[in-house]
Amino acid sequence: RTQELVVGSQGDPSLDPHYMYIGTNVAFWRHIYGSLTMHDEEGRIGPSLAESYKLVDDHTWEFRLRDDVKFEDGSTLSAEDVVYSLNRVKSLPGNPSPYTVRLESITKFEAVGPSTVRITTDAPNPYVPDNLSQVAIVPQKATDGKSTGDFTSEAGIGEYGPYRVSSFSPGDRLVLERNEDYWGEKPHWKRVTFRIMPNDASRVAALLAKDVDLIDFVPPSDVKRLLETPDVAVHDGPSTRMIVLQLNFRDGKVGALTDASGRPLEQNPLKDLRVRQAISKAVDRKAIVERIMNGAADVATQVAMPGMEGYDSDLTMEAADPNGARVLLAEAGYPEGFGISIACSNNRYPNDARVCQAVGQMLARAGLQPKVETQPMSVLLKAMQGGDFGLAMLGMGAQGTRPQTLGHIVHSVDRDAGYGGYNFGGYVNPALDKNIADAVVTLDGDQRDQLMREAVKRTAEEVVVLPLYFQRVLTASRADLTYTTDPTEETLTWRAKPASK
Amino acid sequence: MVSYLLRRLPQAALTMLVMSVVVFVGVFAIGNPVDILISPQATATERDNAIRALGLDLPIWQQYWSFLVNLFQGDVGRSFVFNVSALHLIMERLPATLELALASTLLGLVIGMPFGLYAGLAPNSRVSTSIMAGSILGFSLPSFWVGIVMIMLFSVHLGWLPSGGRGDTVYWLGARWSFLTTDGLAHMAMPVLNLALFQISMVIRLTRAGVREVILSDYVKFARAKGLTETRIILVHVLKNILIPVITVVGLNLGTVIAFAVVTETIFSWPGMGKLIIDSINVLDRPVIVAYLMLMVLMFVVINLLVDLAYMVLDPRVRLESR
Amino acid sequence: MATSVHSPKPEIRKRGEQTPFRRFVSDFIVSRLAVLGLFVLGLVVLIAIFAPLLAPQNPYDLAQLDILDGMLQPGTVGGGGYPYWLGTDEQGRDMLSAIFFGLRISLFVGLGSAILAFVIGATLGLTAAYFGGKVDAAIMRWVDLQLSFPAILVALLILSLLGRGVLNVMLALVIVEWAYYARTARAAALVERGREYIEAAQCLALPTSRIVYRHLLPNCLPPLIVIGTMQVASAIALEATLSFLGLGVPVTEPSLGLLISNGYQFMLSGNYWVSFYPGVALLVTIVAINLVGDQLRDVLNPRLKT
Amino acid sequence: MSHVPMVEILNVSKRFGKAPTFGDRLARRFGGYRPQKTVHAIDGVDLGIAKGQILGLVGESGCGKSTLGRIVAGIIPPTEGVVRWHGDNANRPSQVEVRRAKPGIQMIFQDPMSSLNPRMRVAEIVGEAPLVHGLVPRRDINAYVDEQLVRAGLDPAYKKRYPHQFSGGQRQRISIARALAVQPEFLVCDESVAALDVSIQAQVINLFMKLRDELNLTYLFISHDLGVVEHLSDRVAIMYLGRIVEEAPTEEIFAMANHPYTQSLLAAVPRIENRKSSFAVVKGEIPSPFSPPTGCHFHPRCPHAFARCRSERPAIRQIAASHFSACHLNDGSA
Amino acid sequence: MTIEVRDLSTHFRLSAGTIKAVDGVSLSVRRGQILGLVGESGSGKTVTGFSIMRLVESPGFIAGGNILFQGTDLARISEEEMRRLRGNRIAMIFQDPMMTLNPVLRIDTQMVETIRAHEKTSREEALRRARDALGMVGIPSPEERLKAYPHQFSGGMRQRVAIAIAFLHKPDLIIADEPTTALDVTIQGQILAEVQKLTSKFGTSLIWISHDLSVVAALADEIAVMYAGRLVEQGKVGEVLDHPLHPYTKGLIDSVPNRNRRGAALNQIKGMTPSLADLPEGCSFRTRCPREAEICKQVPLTREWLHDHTARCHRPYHPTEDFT
Ligand SMILES: Nc1ncnc2c1ncn2[C@@H]1O[C@H](COP(=O)(O)OP(=O)(O)OP(=O)(O)O)[C@@H](O)[C@H]1O
Ligand SMILES: Nc1ncnc2c1ncn2[C@@H]1O[C@H](COP(=O)(O)OP(=O)(O)OP(=O)(O)O)[C@@H](O)[C@H]1O
Ligand SMILES: [Mg+2]
Ligand SMILES: [Mg+2]
Repeated sequence: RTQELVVGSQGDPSLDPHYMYIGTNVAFWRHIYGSLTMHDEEGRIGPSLAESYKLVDDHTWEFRLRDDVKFEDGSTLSAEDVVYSLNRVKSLPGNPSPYTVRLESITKFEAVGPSTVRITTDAPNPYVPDNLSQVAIVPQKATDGKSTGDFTSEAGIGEYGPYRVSSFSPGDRLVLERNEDYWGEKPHWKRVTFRIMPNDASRVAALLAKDVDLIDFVPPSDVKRLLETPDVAVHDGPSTRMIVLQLNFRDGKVGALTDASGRPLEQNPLKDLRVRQAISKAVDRKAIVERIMNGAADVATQVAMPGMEGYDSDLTMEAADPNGARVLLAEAGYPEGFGISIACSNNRYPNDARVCQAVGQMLARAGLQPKVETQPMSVLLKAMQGGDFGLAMLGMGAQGTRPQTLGHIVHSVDRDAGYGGYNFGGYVNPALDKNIADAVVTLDGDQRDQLMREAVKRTAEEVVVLPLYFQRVLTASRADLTYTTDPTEETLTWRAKPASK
Repeated sequence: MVSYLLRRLPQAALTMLVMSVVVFVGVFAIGNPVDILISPQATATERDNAIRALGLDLPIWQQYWSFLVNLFQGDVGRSFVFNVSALHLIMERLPATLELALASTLLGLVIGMPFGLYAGLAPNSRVSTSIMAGSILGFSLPSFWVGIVMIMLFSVHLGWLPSGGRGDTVYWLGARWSFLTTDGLAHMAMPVLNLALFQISMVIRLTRAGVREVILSDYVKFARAKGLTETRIILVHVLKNILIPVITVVGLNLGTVIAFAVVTETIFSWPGMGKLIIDSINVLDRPVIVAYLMLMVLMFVVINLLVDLAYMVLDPRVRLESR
Repeated sequence: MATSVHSPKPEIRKRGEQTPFRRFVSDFIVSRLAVLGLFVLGLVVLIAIFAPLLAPQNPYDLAQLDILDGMLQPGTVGGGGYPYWLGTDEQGRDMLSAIFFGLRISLFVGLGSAILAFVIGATLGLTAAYFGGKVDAAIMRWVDLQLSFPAILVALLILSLLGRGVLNVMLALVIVEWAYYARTARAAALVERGREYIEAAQCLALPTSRIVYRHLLPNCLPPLIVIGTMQVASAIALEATLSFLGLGVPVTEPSLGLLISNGYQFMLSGNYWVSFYPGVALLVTIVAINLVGDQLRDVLNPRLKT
Repeated sequence: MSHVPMVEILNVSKRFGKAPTFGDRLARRFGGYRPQKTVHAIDGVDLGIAKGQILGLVGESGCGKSTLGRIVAGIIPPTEGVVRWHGDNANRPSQVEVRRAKPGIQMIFQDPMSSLNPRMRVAEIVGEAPLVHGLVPRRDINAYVDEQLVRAGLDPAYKKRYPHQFSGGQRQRISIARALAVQPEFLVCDESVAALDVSIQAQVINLFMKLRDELNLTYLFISHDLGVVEHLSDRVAIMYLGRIVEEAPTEEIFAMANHPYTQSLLAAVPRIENRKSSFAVVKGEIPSPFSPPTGCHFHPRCPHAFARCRSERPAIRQIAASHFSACHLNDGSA
Repeated sequence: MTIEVRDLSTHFRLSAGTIKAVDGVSLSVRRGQILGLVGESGSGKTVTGFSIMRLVESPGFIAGGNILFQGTDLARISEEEMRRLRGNRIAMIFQDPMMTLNPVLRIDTQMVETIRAHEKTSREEALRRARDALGMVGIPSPEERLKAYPHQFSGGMRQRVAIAIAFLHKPDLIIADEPTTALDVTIQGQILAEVQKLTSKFGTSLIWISHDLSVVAALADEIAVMYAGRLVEQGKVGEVLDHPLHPYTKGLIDSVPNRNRRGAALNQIKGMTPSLADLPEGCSFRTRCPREAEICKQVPLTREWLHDHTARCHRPYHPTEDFT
């Protein structure tokens, strides 16, 4: 058992590394395949399968591959495999959530030598190495012609990463054996079993019952209990996922914004900056973090967190002030407040419904008449698309070091460029749009950070969204294990090690 | 029998068809699965590609039509989430659910019948009152709550039973089963009990009601007049008559147990159909939902049929008429 | 010779028949347990009705809640200056008040959906049995369809089409539950309709609706009452399960089930009271309903009367 | 009697058994079909009952008496044939309409327990229909019910009770009271006195006769008790396995029974005058109606059966003035 | 004397009060004799039968009296001893042949279990005896019929199975509770003939409960008449039927249809059967009796008015009194 690790895992893996881009899937394929680049424990991007990479010109990146990456059949990783893999990402059939979003602006990739790959983008793209850390490279020989289903039924194809699949029963468990031919540092665990346990309480119970050694996605409410349990250790670290409240900016009557008697207001009050400021003032983020999240979150002062592009340490979040909020509301012409619905998911983020209620409380105290509506994500999304909300909760991660809120919520909807995908409130600010669009094509780091900072600041001044808090990654294990969490929320078992005594 | 089958089949087929229409329209009304699954930074093209890849770009009636066409070629569609045949996906998890449902039904009978018999034979005794009051617990507490309490008690505090999952399985008849290994049985214990609680109370109540009716009948009195021992009267004359309604209800309930194993499977991380369907509903994985529901209808029809057969075996009066 | 039937002897009359209600009451109070159940149920109903007067806090008014008072142990005095006898949940909701109000919703949802489902299910079941043939086949296939349709999907559909709300949850429960009544009613009615009293009623040219409701229905009642009392309980429990799956009543107006499923997540963290007390309240209510229901069934069944 | 028949049954047949369903038809096409069992409960029966007359219908158990009674009472429709009512050529559907207004034909059922709704009190059982049909105003219903109960020989003090609290005889009287309460002109009495004790039976029979005299009621009196039928009826019809085998005025049947079945029936009737006698036994069980014997249904048990009886159904024919019989033996003399 | 019942009382305790369904009944049957027990519905015939079998169920109970069966008092022995007698030395045939056989058990099961409940025999032996018993009561091809279920039998055949079961152990006493009431005359004839044959063959005593005087007349040696829980008259069949002492008995006989002129109103007993809970004091027949007098307000005692002919009446018809 000393060489074996059993993980209680929230996610249910897809063994085809190019199918269904969700965070938990990335963690699984990282165990059995690899990517050109890889982030370290702090989230900094560095080489992985690519020994090195460089910018050839504004539009061209060149990746040099390692020569010691051995496949099952004895052959080694070649540029052809990389090209094949990236092509496979683009052409995989029937994929509702393709990894192509990570190939943004890439127009061409070619093998320019046996171990050199050249990648061309249509605009300067500083994020290419970052993006490619999320794309799996698979051996062409082994996987060519295999369908997604084959990966499951054959329990893994052509694995060459730190582990190989030993057995897989969907919905139940994934058993991995250490790959003794792995090119990189060999992980400690000979055998890793992922037990699939989507229910939070079940994972915690399994750890307490010593059925598993490590669990991911610990519910914040159980952290206190786990900390008090002697033979359990909790490992936490920052996450790039921020919980924000999106505001509805749509013109005219909005069903979710009503007067005292429930009739939609003629004018959308949220278009008034003072109203938005009032709402932001009303929300006591500290209380939410402490009370609802049990301290397992960090108050967000802006849409970026320290270490991210655009983070401005001068920006602070003022303390909650319900009376100040009332004053602002009165100034804006709503001394009696107004009815506002807060739409939240109840099955997506930890404590999402509870946070929503707490926000409701706070708005009520500031004189508004909030209506808290919590729904499963599937239903919520439809409501949001229909603009049927006053405030709506969303969780936004980062793409590497780039805060996603800017591109997805703050930027106006531009489907063709992949902007504003979650901008359901219909916020439009051409200046901000330009600010954001300029930033992402700036190759120079400092300059880009400067532009991003401007965007972040404007977003805060305009109160385009209400940043609430950054989640923390919570993992718990037997007390005799150490574990370093990953800001991307990936559960990487080699980060778990027996504690040295 | 043949004619009975032939009579039921078209009805079943029609029901399945209606079901598929309802699900198609229903899921369509709830939302678009791509919006739930796809990453927000997907461009419009990517989104459109995904939608087209899943065939969701067509008008609903066309989607339904192609579903029907495929259905007649034996293809119920591929899961949006897993990109494998929905039927395959379900079949893979069917045994887990089946073994849970059957075991809990069995447990319901094994525990429920003796208690019910006792409660029916001595309706006014203190023990019977306790049995009846206790049986109320079986369906009054939400099963997720009972489940977590059981886990806390038996796994966390006492450490007797594993907290979840299926444990070791054995390959048999083309599927993996837990009940053939001791480890598997240990894993089954709690989910089965959790699921059986409702059944136990139901069987207790049914049995008691049956006993109280049968015990007053002339043939029981006649059996007494023949000088039979009370044991034989109860075990043969009374029990056999009670078995008829009990088997009917329990059998019909089996379908419900299977259909509603969702919660138990979630709590105990049991990789059955219930967990699959709830996940599929959450992400609107329509092919899986449709296939699952059609399978459920089919299963209900089959169970009805089996119940009818059991009825015929148990009740000779029915046997004659249907021949 | 004319038949000489004597007029009734006055002494037979004067011994005094009990009124039906008195007889019902005297039959009912035979079981002390049932009387206790009735008492408790009465209490619960009173609490539910007068919850706004009894509860120290209005747990549905967000402005009265304060998360700074969240997760307080039972007995702690909070910001409002009054003690939280049963503690608070993470929103700072007084559990005692929440239980009082939750009882209201749960009883309303449970009883309401059970009654509605009863009316619909029994009517369809009796219709199927009484008319037989194609009507029967159509209704029963519909029942099959309904029974194989998971409650969760029904709830999800209604949630997405009609939005969230107590009435919509009730609607979902009715849609889920009517089939049980229909199946039971039909099975019972098939037996009963073969009896000659139905033919007698037809021969008396009584209207069909009267035959179905006054003759057939009462005789199919015992199994329906059994199902009914169980369904009230399981409706309340199912509502809790829907809440557990995030499909129940609105979070800001928790029912007992929602309170339990909310507290469920604190079970492991030691804050037992958030789930425990609502659980006890639910249990007591359902046990009381069933004790009363069981006795009611026995009293209403003249065949079991001695 | 030469009245216009009040009720006339013309060539009525009743078959039980399900009509083939779609599945059956499909199955038949694939050769998987079993022939559906049908019961010829009634097989080509003609009868007429004049106003004020009592027709006794006698036969063994399962021969179709109740079924015939139900057809006459309009509870079930005949498979073939017509039931004429007051000489109208009205068939059932419109008959139902007629009965809506006033349930003129009433039936008193064979099984006194099963024919009473176990969940209704006697007062309701008797009083319901008169109220529904508006025969009695609501305020008078109590007295009316009492009157009916007394007329049927029941103590009105019982009316708050449920049927199961009565003995068999009392239950039968409740159903008589129920039938009479809607003031019918025609009564189908299906073994109405079979379950009664002799003393009560006498009362009920007297009651029936009194009602005929007073209300000019007409009866189809179904019984297997020849003694009662002899006493009460004007005419007697003897039924065997769905067919009428003999029909004649009462005196004639008892004096000169023609059909061998009637003869053996008469021989089997126990009489109070015969003490410690041995019993005349008709051999054989009653054949199953699912597979009735060919030809004359009675031939397997008939002491006089000959070849023709096995193959040919004897037609019912007149053998004397208003005496009809269906037996091949009569052909020689005719 | 096979059975001698002395002063038997069986009461039902109901919420409305206690009902004396059987009130001081004394009767006796000699070996091989047939006693006809007649009386109207609800007079307590069945309860008397069940009391002898000790099968009265709650809320009923035997309130007093002795039931001497071959010298043993059945009212005093243990339940297990009683069980061993039931179906073995004392058998009973119930009224409704449709309800007495368990619908879900085959005939052979129901017969074999009766044999094996009282005797240690092999199954084969028991089956053989069951088959013989079926043959004895005139069921054709008993071998195959054994495998049938009750519903596959006609009523007459079912009643014959019940009779065969009763005779399986050649009991000393059979109580037959209106076993032919539900049957047709021709079948009734067959069954009566069968029973007559068997009782005389085995020397079985028989209590034949009926309300049909004609049947009892043809079958029984002695007759006992019950009214409202009490035995009102007892004697030889001929004696009682030709010279009834009790006005109730006479009323019964007179109301038999074929003793009356056809079409004329039948002689009938006036009034109606009183509820057992509301019996008149003294003689319970008093209010319906044509011979009622002041003395009838006292409870009459059973008295032997003629040789072997008793009646419970203050003012019986004297046998010399003429009546038509
Ligand atoms: N609803 C029915 N379905 C099928 N068969 C029926 C039905 N009703 C009657 N029969 C059959 O028709 C035949 C005649 O039945 P019916 O009840 O008329 O006989 P009966 O002469 O009244 O007998 P009994 O003297 O026992 O009352 C029987 O064989 C019976 O099984
Ligand atoms: N289980 C019971 N509960 C209450 N009273 C009963 C019960 N069984 C019998 N009785 C009463 O006992 C009395 C005698 O009933 P019993 O059945 O012996 O009459 P019977 O002479 O056999 O009548 P029948 O000819 O109708 O069968 C009846 O008045 C009846 O009301
Ligand atoms: Mg009949
Ligand atoms: Mg009796």
